[in-house]
Amino acid sequence: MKVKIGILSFAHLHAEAYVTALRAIPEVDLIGFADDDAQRGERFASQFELRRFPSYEALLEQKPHGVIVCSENSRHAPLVNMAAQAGVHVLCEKPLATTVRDAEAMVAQCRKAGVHLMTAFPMRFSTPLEVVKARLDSGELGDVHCFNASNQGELPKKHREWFVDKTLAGGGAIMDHTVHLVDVMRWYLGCEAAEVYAVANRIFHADEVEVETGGIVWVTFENGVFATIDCSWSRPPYWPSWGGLSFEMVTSRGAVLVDAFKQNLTVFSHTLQRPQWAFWGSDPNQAMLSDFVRAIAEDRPPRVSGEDGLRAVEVVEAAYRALELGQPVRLR
Amino acid sequence: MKVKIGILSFAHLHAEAYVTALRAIPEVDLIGFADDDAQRGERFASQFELRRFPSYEALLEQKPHGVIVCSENSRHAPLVNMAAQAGVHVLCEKPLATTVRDAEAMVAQCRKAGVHLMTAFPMRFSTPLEVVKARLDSGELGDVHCFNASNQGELPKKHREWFVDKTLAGGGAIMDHTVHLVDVMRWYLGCEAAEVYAVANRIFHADEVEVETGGIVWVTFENGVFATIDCSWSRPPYWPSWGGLSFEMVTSRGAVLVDAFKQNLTVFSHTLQRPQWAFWGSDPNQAMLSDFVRAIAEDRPPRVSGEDGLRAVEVVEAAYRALELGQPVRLR
Amino acid sequence: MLRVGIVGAGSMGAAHAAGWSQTPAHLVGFLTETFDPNLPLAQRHGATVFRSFDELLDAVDVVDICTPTHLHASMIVRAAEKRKHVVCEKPLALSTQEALRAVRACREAGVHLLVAHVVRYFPEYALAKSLVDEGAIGRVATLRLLRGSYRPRKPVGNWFLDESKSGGILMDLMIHDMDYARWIAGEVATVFARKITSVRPDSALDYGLVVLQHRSGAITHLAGAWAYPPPTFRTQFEISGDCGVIIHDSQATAPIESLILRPAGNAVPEVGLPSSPLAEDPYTTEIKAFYHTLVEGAPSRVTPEDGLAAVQIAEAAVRSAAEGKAIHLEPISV
Amino acid sequence: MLRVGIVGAGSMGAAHAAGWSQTPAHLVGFLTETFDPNLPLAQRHGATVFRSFDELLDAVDVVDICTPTHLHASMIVRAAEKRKHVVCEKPLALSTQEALRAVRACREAGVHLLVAHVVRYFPEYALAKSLVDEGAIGRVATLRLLRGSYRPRKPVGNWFLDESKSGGILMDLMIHDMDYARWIAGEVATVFARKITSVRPDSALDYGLVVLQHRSGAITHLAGAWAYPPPTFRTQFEISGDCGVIIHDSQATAPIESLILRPAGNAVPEVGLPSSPLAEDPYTTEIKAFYHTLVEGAPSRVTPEDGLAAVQIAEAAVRSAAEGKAIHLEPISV
Repeated sequence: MKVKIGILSFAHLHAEAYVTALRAIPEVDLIGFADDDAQRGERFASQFELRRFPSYEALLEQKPHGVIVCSENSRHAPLVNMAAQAGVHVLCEKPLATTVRDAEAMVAQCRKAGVHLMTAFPMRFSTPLEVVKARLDSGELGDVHCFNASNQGELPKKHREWFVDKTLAGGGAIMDHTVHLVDVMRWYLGCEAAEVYAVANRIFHADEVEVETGGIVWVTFENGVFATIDCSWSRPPYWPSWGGLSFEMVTSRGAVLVDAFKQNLTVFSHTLQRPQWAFWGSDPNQAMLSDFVRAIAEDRPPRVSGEDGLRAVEVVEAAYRALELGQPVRLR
Repeated sequence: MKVKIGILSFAHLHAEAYVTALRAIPEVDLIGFADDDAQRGERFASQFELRRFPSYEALLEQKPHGVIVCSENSRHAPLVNMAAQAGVHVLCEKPLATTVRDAEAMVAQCRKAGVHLMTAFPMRFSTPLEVVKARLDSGELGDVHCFNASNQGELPKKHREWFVDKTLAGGGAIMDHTVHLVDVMRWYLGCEAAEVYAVANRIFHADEVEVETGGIVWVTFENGVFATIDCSWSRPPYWPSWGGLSFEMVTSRGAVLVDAFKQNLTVFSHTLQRPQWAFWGSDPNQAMLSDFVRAIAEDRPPRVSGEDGLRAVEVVEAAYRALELGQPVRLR
Repeated sequence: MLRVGIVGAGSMGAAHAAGWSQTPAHLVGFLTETFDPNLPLAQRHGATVFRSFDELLDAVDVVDICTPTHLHASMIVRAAEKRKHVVCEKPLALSTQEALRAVRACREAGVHLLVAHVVRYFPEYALAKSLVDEGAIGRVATLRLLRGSYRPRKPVGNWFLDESKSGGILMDLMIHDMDYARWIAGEVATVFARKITSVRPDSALDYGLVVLQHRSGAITHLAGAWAYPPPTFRTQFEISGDCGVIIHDSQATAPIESLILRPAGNAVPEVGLPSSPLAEDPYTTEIKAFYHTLVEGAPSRVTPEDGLAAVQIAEAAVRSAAEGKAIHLEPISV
Repeated sequence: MLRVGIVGAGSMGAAHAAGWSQTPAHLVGFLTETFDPNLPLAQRHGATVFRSFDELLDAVDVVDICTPTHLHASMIVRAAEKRKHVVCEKPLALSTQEALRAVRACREAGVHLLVAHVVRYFPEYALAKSLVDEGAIGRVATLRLLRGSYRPRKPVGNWFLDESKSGGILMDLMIHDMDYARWIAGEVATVFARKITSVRPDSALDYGLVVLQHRSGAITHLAGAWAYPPPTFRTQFEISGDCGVIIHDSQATAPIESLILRPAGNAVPEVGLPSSPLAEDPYTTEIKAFYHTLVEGAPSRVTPEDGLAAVQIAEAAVRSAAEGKAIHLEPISV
């Protein structure tokens, strides 16, 4: 059986990588995409030689098995709900939503409609992170005590202007770079966040954007494990890559340092006149999309749920509340 | 007692670093310099606010205790001999000479005149290299079996045009980047080179220079220890530093990896738009100059001799002969 | 369905078996030096254990040879006689002459000969190759490659240390990078080599240095170590062209670093193997590619001539280290 | 000639003694908790061993206090009473109040109080500070600092593990980087901290995380580990400004890497110490600088107020970790 997949919106740059990744999966029939931005739609239709439907509704009328929602963060909710009503499984770009209320509604709608809602957390499919998770589960590493984590990056504005628009993105660096690591920690610990604290500033790119560009989010889990997440857009535009995701996990037996994007060649070229990192590790996006497609084909839930996305949004919302209060906020 | 020091020629860029280093030594009286290139002389006289003598002879008439010869490689010999005849101790930039004949004459002249001839091999004063030498001498590392060594760098032309002029420099990458490591190995082993082989090419900067720009020099020592030295000018102009010097030393008990210039901060700045290494390790040039000055003050030989310089030149000359023959050349 | 038999059940036999299990091929069985009807590897793969090479050949379409190197050539020739396709661990043979015999036998029999130069299937090496081919660094001038580990161990009869069986460090370990260097910078004209055990035959560790001059003018510097404390395994390369440089260092790019106190007493593997976490083991990537060549005739990344040329370079290195001379290579006509 | 006496003969006493021996000062003698007339450190320096603090004070111009932290403040006050200059190991005291008492006593007595925040004298840290001051990376936005080692050991009475004596990991280890962060990014407004032993008092290892908000708007993230296998000691920092980034990693920039088999059984030092090879030990650089301040009145890189402010930050971190709240700092008027 071919699994029919469509893409709703190319607002998020990941849509581009997803097209390539989907085309590498033999069982996928990529039926096309729709985008409410006509200019953007035309550009990608021609760049990828991909069928463009005149509207999201028109795409959904084709009865795809699944869709991937790549709209702006605050526009995930209507598209996910539309897909759910059409009885179509959904993989939704992270963060699942910009508010807990939206995220809860999306989870509820999909449950009611009986469709899978998967949150795009590719780090669950990062081979190094999977290896460490297996070692942790085997008991080899002892019990986790804390995380010192970092998901720094460049200013995403250079890819898409809306990433730094508070209304469309839902916030700045905290909204952009907190959820991946929160999800990794929940996955590793099998435990929920209990308390959140955060600090932020706007010194990087202060003249270009109005959202926070630097920040640290603290998370304490129900089992007492505590963590910091550096979510700053602190990498300059001439950094050798877009940024990275790494953490030190301290356990009862020592520490493990994990870097999801360290498998790189360093390439110096006359063209660029500076070093660049060329990643040769296994592509987590590819594995994530395969899981979404196989989950549909095998009629089983994907390895990441909508609830996983919701839990991460809860932490982000609490982080913004903590910023206002200047003190930790309890979640549960 | 103040030790009076003069500099003969600013042809070699190291002269600039030496001025700063000499001024940091309290017992030094830096009397000035002479240079046969009037334009260059004027520039550095004003840049360093340093007295410029109208001729080498005029400087030597001031009876300095020591001089530092920083002329072009092929012009070391006449200046060293002039200083020796004036009864002045000499620190001579490396390579000591471009031919074994010149180097032998320089060593003989200085011996006859009763003045010290020190070759500028700062790696003998590199703290990491000294630490490894001490561990080796303690027996902790076992017996040395071989070296895999590298002294790669950028094209030196950007500093001084003569570095790539066969007549003035005496050759290309092999002449420039072989002697430091040959000297380090002789120092570590207490043993002389017995056989030399070399390969070279001219692919880097092929359109800019006529000397070899890439090469590997093989050295086998009398005790059977063998070594390769990568002397290539292979670092592009946007490399984070000028180049480096490093080696793997394999012994009867394993291996030690040594990098003389690894103690760096990595600095990314908007100004340069690429990373640069800022060295914070101890300055070997400073320690080398201190030894030269103290050797004069204490009336003892410096820690590196003219003969050390000569032995390294022998290897370089043999390397060029091996290039012609396509087979190893025996030295002794 | 393609039927495969594996000869040899050491670390390579096991790695290839894992690869075949990811293809539609049927892994029929194994042959080992001493017959063991309960061979664990065979049981793991639900495969049979053969009593003789001919018995295995009769039951398969493809034989995958993972035996000590000195046995490769005659097994390949025998397989070709029986019109069976061959996958063979590197080195193809211990000498150019033997390798040539194997290549010719397969060509005459019209069977595939796929030499397992697995480095070409490691993603870091494959990526660098495509960058070079795209012109990212211009014309290659110097190439530095390092592959370092500890001396291979075997519970019994450590054939790696018997140079008449393995060819020693230059032939067994460093042939990986000789093949890669030739893939990157083209045919080799001259070889110069030294290794510790040529100077000190009783040394408990070994380290080889080899320099190749390519016909293109490029120079390759190769270092190979059986000298590091177990379980160290590291690889490095630096490809410098007239328009840029590509750098790899397995240690600097390891995505997991353990600072765990008193780690559980992990057994050290017999042979040091690369281990950067990947979704697909490069041995599996290689065997999958070989499978496609076998069933669809897709061109292989490694040709029989590549396997032969690598042996020629390694053999010259062995001779250079023994005789102390530079060895000039002549083109071989297959 | 300046006469110096050292109180305490642990690793810091020894490091300071080595520093004083590189200055023209006369190292008169030592005082230790238990009187030992044959104290090896004293013998090595040809120095005497005193029986009481007052006896030492009467014989010197400068007292160098290298005792456990809880003893610092009262010793400083006593030294000031006797009009003796003071060099004191970090932390200046266990509490802001005690530190303030020490600072005021020295000011009133007109004696120098030199707090040994040695990190300011490590060349990598000092270079980064000058680069920031030169504007190389613009305005500092985020600062990440890590200092990690194993739990300090002591043959007897391990005062490091007694938080009433050392202040624990936040006060003893992490104060180094708190001082450095303040040097780089200015006064601190808010402190938030967590550490393992606050959550799990019985833990055999510890790790602290601290975040500072500076009045400038900059954010500092500090990590401190007493959690790694001995003899690990590593430091890292990353200073990001709106016009660039400065990065340091002690491990990635170690100029010597040993792959020696079965290294000779080196004893693990009691306290993990940085060890990148340098011509001059940073403790010596520090003591030489203090010497110049003492004899020539040259301004010191570390003022008494710096020592005090570091204690205030560390004390707030201890409180934050205990109470689970962000702590806001008030400017102290000395």
